[in-house]
Amino acid sequence: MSGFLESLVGFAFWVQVLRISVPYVLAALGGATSERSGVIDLALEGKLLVGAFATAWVADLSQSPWLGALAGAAAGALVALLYGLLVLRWRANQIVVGVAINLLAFGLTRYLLKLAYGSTSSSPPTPGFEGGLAGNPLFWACAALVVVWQPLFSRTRFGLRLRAAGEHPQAAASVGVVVGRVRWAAVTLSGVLAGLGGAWLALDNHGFTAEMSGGRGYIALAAVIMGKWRPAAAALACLLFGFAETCQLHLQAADLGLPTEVIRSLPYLLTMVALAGFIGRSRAPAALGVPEDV
Amino acid sequence: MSTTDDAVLALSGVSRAFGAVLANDRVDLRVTRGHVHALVGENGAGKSTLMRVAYGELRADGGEIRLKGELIPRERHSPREAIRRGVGMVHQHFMLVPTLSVVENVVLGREPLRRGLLDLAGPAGALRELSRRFGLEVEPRARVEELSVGERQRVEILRVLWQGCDVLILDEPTAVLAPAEVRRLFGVLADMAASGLAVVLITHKLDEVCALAERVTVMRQGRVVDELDGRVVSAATIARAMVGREVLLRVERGPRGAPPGAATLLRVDGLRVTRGEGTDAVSDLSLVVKAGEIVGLAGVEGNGQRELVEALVGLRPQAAGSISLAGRELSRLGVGERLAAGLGHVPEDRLARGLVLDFSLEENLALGRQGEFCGWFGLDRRRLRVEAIRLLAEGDVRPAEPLACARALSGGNQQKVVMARELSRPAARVLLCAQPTRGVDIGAIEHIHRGILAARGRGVGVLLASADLPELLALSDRVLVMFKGRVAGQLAGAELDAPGAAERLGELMTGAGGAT
Amino acid sequence: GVEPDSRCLQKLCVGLVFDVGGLGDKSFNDAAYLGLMRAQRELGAVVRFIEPGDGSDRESALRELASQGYQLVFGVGFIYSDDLRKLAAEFPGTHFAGIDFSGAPGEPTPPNLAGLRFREQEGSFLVGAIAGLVTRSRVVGFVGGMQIPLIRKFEAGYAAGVKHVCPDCQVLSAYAGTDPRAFSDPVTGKELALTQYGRGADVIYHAAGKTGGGVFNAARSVNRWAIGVDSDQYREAPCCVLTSMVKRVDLAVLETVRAQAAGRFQGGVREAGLAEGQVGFVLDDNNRERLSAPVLSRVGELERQIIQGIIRVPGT
Amino acid sequence: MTRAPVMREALVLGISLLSAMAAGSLLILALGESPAHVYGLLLRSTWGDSYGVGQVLFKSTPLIFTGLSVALAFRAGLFNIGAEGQLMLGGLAAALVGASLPAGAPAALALPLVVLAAALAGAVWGAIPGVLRACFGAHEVINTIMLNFLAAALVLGLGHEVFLPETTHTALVVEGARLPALGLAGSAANLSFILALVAAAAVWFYLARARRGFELRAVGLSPGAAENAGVRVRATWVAAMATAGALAGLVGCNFVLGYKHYFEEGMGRGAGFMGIAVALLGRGHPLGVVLAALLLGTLSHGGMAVNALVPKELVDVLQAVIILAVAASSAALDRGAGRAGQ
Ligand SMILES: Nc1ncnc2c1ncn2[C@@H]1O[C@H](COP(=O)(O)OP(=O)(O)OP(=O)(O)O)[C@@H](O)[C@H]1O
Ligand SMILES: Nc1ncnc2c1ncn2[C@@H]1O[C@H](COP(=O)(O)OP(=O)(O)OP(=O)(O)O)[C@@H](O)[C@H]1O
Ligand SMILES: [Mg+2]
Ligand SMILES: [Mg+2]
Repeated sequence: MSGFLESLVGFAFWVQVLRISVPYVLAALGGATSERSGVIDLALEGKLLVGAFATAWVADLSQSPWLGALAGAAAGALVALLYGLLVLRWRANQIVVGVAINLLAFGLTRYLLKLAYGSTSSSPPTPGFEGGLAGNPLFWACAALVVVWQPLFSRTRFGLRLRAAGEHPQAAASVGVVVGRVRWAAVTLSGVLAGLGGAWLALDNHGFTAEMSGGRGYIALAAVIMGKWRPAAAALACLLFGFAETCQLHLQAADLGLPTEVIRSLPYLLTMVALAGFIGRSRAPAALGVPEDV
Repeated sequence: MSTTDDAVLALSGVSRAFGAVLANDRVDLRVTRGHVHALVGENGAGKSTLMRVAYGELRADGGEIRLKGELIPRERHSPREAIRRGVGMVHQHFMLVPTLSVVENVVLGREPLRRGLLDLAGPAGALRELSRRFGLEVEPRARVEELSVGERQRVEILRVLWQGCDVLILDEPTAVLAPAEVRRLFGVLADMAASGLAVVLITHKLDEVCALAERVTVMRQGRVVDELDGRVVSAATIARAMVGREVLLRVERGPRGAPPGAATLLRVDGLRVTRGEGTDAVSDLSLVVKAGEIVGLAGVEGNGQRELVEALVGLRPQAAGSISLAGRELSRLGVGERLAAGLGHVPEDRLARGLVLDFSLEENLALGRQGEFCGWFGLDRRRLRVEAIRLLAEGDVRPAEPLACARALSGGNQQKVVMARELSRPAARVLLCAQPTRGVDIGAIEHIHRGILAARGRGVGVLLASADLPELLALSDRVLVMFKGRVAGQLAGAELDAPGAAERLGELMTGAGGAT
Repeated sequence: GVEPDSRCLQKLCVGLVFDVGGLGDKSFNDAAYLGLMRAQRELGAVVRFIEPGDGSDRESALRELASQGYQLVFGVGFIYSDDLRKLAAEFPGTHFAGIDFSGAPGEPTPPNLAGLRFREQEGSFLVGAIAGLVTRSRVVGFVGGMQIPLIRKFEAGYAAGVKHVCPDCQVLSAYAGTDPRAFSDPVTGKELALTQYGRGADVIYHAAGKTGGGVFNAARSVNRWAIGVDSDQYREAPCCVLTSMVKRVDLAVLETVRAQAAGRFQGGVREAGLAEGQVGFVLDDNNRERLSAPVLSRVGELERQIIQGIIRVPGT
Repeated sequence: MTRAPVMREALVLGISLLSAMAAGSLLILALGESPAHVYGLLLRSTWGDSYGVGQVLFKSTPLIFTGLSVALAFRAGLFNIGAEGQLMLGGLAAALVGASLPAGAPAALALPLVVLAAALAGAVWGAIPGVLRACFGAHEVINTIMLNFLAAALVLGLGHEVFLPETTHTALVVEGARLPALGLAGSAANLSFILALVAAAAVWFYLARARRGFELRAVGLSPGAAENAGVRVRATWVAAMATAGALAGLVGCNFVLGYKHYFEEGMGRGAGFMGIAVALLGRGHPLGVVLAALLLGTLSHGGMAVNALVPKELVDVLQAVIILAVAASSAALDRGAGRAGQ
């Protein structure tokens, strides 16, 4: 236990919290954007996974982490495109499509892995950014995004229309806002951000591993809800998850005699407790999940 | 430019169908500057559809739309286009985003920018200026969800003014306003028309039409059936044109006052109901309703009428006081038990509370009575069907089709379904009726009023909350006026027939009555 | 329906059903695959592989192969034990073999079922001893995947090895999770390893499947030692892999096919360990200079003692 | 949902199957195999003989239960993404109770007990998000997902205590607590399939005929109107989630009581998520759920049979494509019908 407390005051501990939080934060910013426009974003998990695969693949081909990250963002956008086509264009149920896209990403990345590398488990080692957290451009990009995302919502034309589209699409439409276009933009942005989150996973890990998203998309979505759909607060919730996870890692090492299952479950319990009330009742965008009506 | 046409908005041969329903059938309409032009018709006649087509919100299936003489291609028309060409619309259901501020709502869609960011300060100033000029007080920075209905109405109009428009379309703007607010709104509209705007006004209140409009277009079943001169025509004439038959604008009723020796059915003592934030919506309120008595409840929206009715039904918790029905204490009971004990409720919000829109009519008619139709083998569909057919016929619901989806009905007919159900409860002894005719056409109003009076005749006690003063005056045996959660005064018996009764009520409603 | 495969009338047909990880896992399943492919090359056997979709596919995959007339059918993974028992009884004319078969050695099984077990704890003990001898900080680590009995076996052997040569060394151990995802989460693997390195560990042994990739990444970024598992994992991080604990599933498979081809297939549960040369650690040109002579001699002695039964390595 | 004409449903199914087959064909061609051959083999190995049929029924059974679970919750306006966790705990409970009974316990006593245990454990796990929703307004989608993670941890944590040494499964349940096989050529199909059909019939009756079912549907479509009609909305949410959980918990019957006779870590994994697909494919109607489960069960067993030709990932992809296609085409057709049918 004392060992645990020691590590808590260490610099390395907090660096680890940040590093663990990055993919959560990127995905959560995307999730907040999509959900504020009225589109449920359960597909975050799939976007992370596909983004990670594309990143590893392109980074491997080009031997450039930059191109890899770009490919990750593009792949995330591509998944978002499919998602948009299904739920915006064809108005399919957003929760069902979200779950199915995650299944699809799961199967497809393994399938492509097999085609590209003859393995269902992992890609060969690929280049990543070097020089630790401080030298990682994706980390700084993530930090910058956290700073600008809140004002993007509150101070820009796009943000105003985004909020209107998620709260009362008919009202937005009646003053000439093309709700479909706003939602397409939001969904695509979410794809790009979650794709970048996937890029982080692949680059930080120097390669793709099947199912490497490991439920992070769902946690990111929980963070969005905990943050009451506000980007800065959602990012904060992600840091909280990162903190809980880091604690969990260190508690295991500290060997408290607690069953690991209990320690492992901390973030999930935390989510449920948070949702149940200590953050106060959070109100979803009123038109969340409601397809736009003509 | 061959036309000598002075119409700013001209529709010719406009058609629009929803599936099999032809909502607009080759409609012609010309709106000219400097006039208030009324558009009337029964529920579902196609008024809103026509105006939404003109505004570009719905695409016409056929016909031509001209704005200021210029033909707008059907497929290019959109709200954005309409706004750009000076058409503004205030919708039947408010088109405001509740979580945004007033100014954000106003600029939405045409946001001015400064250095790439939203500029809200400029428009806020402009709004204050407009508020002052037209007497439409509202704080630009307030969030819309915190505003009263009247204030929201003002926001809608301010938005149109801020955008600047030549044609102003208002779809039932007065349905939720108090008389004083209506008067002020009409003043503004008259000013605007005088200054050269064209105003299109959709309403069900025919006396308003007569007071304000110079031209009246009457629609029935998707077509224009008559064009009248509003300055000379009477309400009865308009009503006849709308419905296609004589309509009794005033129902027959017996003498006022509860029957002698009538038992007290509903007794409320010291009732207190709080709003979410802890302020009192209803404080220390007491009232009684006797058998065979209609007690009217007047008040400006937001003075606790809604909360009172909801607390009586059990939809809202009460903080203090007692409610009893024929001597039985209801305070501790749930909604279901109160219904079983003999309450009936016609909710103010029929779409959210009164009906399950995706249920069939027969299922809707069983709502709240589901226990009665359940036997050993579950729901007795056959008995339910028989009952539904009877109720639909009695309630004059059209279509009287038990398997029709409630969503497919017009507003008036939806309300008739709710009425039919609540009046049909075998055990009902007190009927709580909130805004039973809001947004409902005169044909349906006539039927609903008859239903309420018939219930009174059977010895049912009725508590009737309505924003429509003529309705209260016509039906009630007694009218209580609520102000700030309390009963501010009451008019009974002959007082209600006295000339100026409406004015007296209006005074009480604004707290100027010197409550005792 | 399932028709018998006509080739199996003349030739030796061998079928193999993978563990859930499936083909391409770079570990256990791939080793079995390599063994059987070698059998195909060297013995001319007809081979067929099936990857089951979920747990309830296992039995029907085995059954499919058996009813197609395959003479020898492998199930890879302890999880096949019960299915193999059931099918061996149902198809007495077919030979079955289970890798990591669960059941004690000598436990009665049908004569047409061979249970092939490995004493991973012995190999783990040796790499534990290496870790205990190499460590300067006297802190070493273990990263497991999902917390199940099989993985505990690795942990127990490793810890015993460390303690045997360095009684006051500290063994940090951690698991990546509680569901099968824990075997495919390199991100968590990396963080776990970094945490242990951060607490002073300078050698980490993993038994975590794909999650181990993260351990190697961590080793690379702090430039400390890691120990691979199942097969030679040198190439995962050439800078930092001290050695790997290997488990020769390929050999076990190949030898069983050889026996079948020679008509001397034998049923019963067998355990192979150091003595049989089916577990051990990697020592080759890549890592020879990383292991000093005293270390190697000490470990060689331990190996002898284990083979002679002087040291009994705990499995739990 | 229920009254939609049969033709439209057939159309949805046709479109979805065709698009899934088209997508599948592309992937198969990418591997250099012949789609016709693969699909043919898939059909022959499933509906071609009684063993194949039995395996399809066996694979469909969990999907019927989870499909019903998701469909029922959906009718109450709730999304049950948690069938995955509920079925795990249901299976574990059935196994533990079944194993702790005295060896000679008569089936008449033991069977109802273990089936009840499965349902009860699922119900408890399902009720949690229901209660959180009712009392705190916490959204059930996130909570059920979190509870899936927690169920996995719980199963493993308990597993350390109750799994047999060196295995990830529990002890065998006693003879009396076992469900007999259907006797389809040694396939794993067992009486649970019949139990699933009974459950489907019960859910149908509940939704279409029972008073509580009527109230549940009202709550799902309009909580406000239901409340106004005297329905206790929150209680209905909790009850719906508990019932959904119980249905998912019954999945344990198939594997634990009817097949292996023990609970094994990983039992039924994936059936919960597929349940969402089944409910959607079956359009929320119990009969539709059964048919959809049979379809996906066919794919699931057939996928293994064609595994020599195509990797198993292909089946995952095909399943996802089917769900997407059904979701899209049913929404499009509903919209078309909504316009035409008023
Ligand atoms: N797959 C790989 N193949 C070859 N070299 C690699 C690979 N991965 C990392 N390296 C090299 O290893 C060194 C450290 O790797 P890494 O990028 O993980 O360090 P880091 O960024 O400092 O660590 P971290 O991001 O985990 O804090 C770098 O010099 C890098 O070039
Ligand atoms: N979005 C829609 N989908 C289907 N049918 C519609 C839609 N909007 C209107 N209708 C139908 O078109 C007809 C005309 O409706 P509309 O709203 O124009 O009537 P209205 O005259 O404005 O009635 P009210 O006085 O009740 O507002 C009605 O039968 C209505 O049910
Ligand atoms: Mg790095
Ligand atoms: Mg209208």
